[in-house]
Amino acid sequence: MIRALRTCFIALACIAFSAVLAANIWAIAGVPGQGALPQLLSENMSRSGVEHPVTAVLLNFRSYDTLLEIGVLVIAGIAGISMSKTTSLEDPELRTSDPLLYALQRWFIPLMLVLAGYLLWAGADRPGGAFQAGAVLAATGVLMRLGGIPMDFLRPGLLLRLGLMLGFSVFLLAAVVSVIGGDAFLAYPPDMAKPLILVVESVLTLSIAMVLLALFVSAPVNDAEDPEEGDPS
Amino acid sequence: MTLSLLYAMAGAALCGIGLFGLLRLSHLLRRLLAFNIMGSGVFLIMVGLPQHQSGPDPVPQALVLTGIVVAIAATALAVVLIRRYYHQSGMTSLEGESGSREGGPL
Amino acid sequence: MIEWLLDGLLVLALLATAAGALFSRDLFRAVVVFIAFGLLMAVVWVRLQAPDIALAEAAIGAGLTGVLLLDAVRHLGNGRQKALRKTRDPSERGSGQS
Amino acid sequence: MTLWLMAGLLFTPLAWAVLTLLTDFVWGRRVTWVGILVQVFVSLGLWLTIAQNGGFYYDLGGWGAPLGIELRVDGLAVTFVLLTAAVASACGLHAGVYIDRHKPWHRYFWPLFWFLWSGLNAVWLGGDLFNLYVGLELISLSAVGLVALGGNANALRASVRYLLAALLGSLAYLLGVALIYGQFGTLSIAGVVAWLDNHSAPAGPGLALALMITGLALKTALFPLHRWLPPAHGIAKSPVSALLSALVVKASFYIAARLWLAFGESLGSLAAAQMVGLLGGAAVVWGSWLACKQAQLKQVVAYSSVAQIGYLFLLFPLTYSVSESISLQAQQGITLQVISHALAKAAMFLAAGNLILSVGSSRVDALAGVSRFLPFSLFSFGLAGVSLMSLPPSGGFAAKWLLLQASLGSGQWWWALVLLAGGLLSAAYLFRVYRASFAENPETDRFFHPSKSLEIIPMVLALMALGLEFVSEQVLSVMALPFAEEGAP
Repeated sequence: MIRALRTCFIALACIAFSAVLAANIWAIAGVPGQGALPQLLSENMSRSGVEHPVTAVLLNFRSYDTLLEIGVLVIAGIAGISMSKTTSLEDPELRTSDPLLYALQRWFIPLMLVLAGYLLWAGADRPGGAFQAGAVLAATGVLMRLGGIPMDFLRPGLLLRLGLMLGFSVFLLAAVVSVIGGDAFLAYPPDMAKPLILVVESVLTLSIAMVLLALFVSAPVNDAEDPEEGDPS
Repeated sequence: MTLSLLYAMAGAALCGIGLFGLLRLSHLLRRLLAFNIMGSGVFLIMVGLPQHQSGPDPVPQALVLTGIVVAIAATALAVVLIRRYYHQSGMTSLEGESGSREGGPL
Repeated sequence: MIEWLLDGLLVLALLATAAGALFSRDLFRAVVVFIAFGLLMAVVWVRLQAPDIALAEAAIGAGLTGVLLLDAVRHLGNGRQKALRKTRDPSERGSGQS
Repeated sequence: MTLWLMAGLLFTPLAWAVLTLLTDFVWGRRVTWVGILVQVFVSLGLWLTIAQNGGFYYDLGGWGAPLGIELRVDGLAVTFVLLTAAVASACGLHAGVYIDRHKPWHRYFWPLFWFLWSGLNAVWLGGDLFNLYVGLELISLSAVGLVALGGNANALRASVRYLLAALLGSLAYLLGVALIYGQFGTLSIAGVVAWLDNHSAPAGPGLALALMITGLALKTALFPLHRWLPPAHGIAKSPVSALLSALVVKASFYIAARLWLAFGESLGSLAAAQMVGLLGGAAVVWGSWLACKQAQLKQVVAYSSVAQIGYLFLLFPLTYSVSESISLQAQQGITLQVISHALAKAAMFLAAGNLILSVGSSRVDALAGVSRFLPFSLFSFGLAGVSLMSLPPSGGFAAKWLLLQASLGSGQWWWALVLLAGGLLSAAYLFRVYRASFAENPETDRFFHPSKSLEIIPMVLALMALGLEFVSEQVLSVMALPFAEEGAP
């Protein structure tokens, strides 16, 4: 009874929350836009080194966001592999010998690799880019993994950690290069912007795929654990 | 009323649904779903509201891309934690804790 | 007019799948509905002229999150099955419980 | 020079996160020592530079505010950068000895530690609403990772709960950011302030501000949204608890305070300000009361954090529609409270960790008889307690004194009662710990003396918390420095 009442109360509160939010959106939408930002963006596009505005925002204008965001992804990856304490991340349970899956693999994996490459390449002037390509690459990895293709590079050894860090470190180096020239952090020299962004995007693709894949396969766990502090065990 | 505004309103509704799920559900995976749904609602508002006023705007689109990646990172980490938690305690919710009645996240 | 109708339907489907993902009794089905929600979101992003987000949502939101969660559901089992699993296979969780 | 310092400040923690991921625990520790040295040097250099020349805006990537991201490098920000350098290096040095090097998963402590540090710096300096969101997530995820590191079921439960609370808080904040962007078309805090100065109050009510502050209050564990904090802070390893209590909760509070001081006057309301203050007062009383009833030593310290966080939220009523000088007094009091609590609480958690290590149990009553062994850590614990109880001379006392003056000066005498009650209650729960340790228990014979380096670190922090009173003038004068280039870009 109390539980039902509580549910009712929370439901009412959430409906009220939605209503207030919607009213607020309506009120804000009634005021003509203040933003000069899209215009400012298109004026500066020529200096960004890429043609696609979203990529320009992500990897040039607001690249600090993206740098930290890759940091968040790497943190999740680190925390994920710290949970799985086996020497190998292989989980025999995952291997399936489904003929359908096998057929899927034969046709899909090459297709998905091509798709990932295309998305990465397209990012400069069309929709697409490192994240989408990385996600597709990771999905390919998951598919391969479900099919039981051995993936030794996913052992939590040095190689995996290098892979996790590769994209992030290259991005970080690209960010700090400009400082040596006496410029601000993350300021690409204008004539170098395009190649730098391209390099950063390609390694990011690999790293994003690696992190997501590591998180996917690190979920199986074993029982090793720390005792709590002060626990005599 | 434009298309963008319609979707921003849908985002407000999704926020409410997601919030309810986060507060009321107990199964951890369901709460994770609720978090993702609420996140989608926020992203819809983030893009829909400015686009209602001044047409397609790449800045919030880029922000939402960042937000999606942060959300998948958080979700994946949460799944790893939840699985390990289940592995060690056999439980899929935070409730049933001795000495603490409330299962809410707060 | 017909366009508005389609968008309205899309919004309704979005809300319905969101509610379905949260309140469906079976956890496996909930995750499947959530993947459908992700795909609908991708369509919404296309409607909002944000193809980048649409691609990311389809690949990350629906694809990877979906696989991740499906895998987790397979391991955790449904809330209802938990007790059954526990009695049937006590060795599975090893010493973690003691 | 400033350029190099800034780049060093942003680059070092991220680079060291990369380096330490590639090494094992012992090498990671050595690498970390070098990194701590660099980071302390850079933070100190930046602080001195700002103290001489005043603050400035730093355009990342060379792009100005509305288009790019700007960092707001002012006296307050660099003071917190310096505080972070002090507390984090203490925790890092302590952790290097305290944490068991033989467990293979402990090597991941170092990269998470460095990512946490970089996130903190990003938040102190952030001037862009969305960038602050990413910084917050950086902090939350690494903090959750640190809590869960190698944990058992209870630690995992605490960390899952912490993660869910942190994610909900971030979403609420992000929702507020979305509304702000829709309304003002910019993400820069300075840009929004400039807009508000030139226009009358906007049509939409302060829902955006309310959402952001609610989300941040959840992440700061303001009563009644505090329930996730004690399990997480209580169960983490002591150096991690120290980091979480001293710095991580302050990061979200810092953003809330910055937002309130920037937008509060035009978007806030008297009722909201009093309401937040009331919750803060309730947190002081309720947190202290629960701290008195905890059986576990670290839970006492964790609930004491809930109480001490309550004081911070008195900033909201004490700066809303009061005279300039009183508002400044309140801001200074809160700043001192943040600094002194960070130092004292870090000292206390580290000392508590040492005590637990010594007696081999985490219960308060297990401390019975340890005073016979004259543990150095008990002394550090006591000194840190002096600051928490806000007895003179300590940073805590200086902070409460300023707050008392501000509350009486603005005619809001009821906050003075909260300050008094909080001081008495904190004395109650701290004396409970002392009494337990001075209780006679002839059976206690097992006592392990931790290594000297473990014992000295909390002592240094506790002395810093006490000494804050004597340098508070200098600290506050740097904090109040005007910008070298006035006005928003």
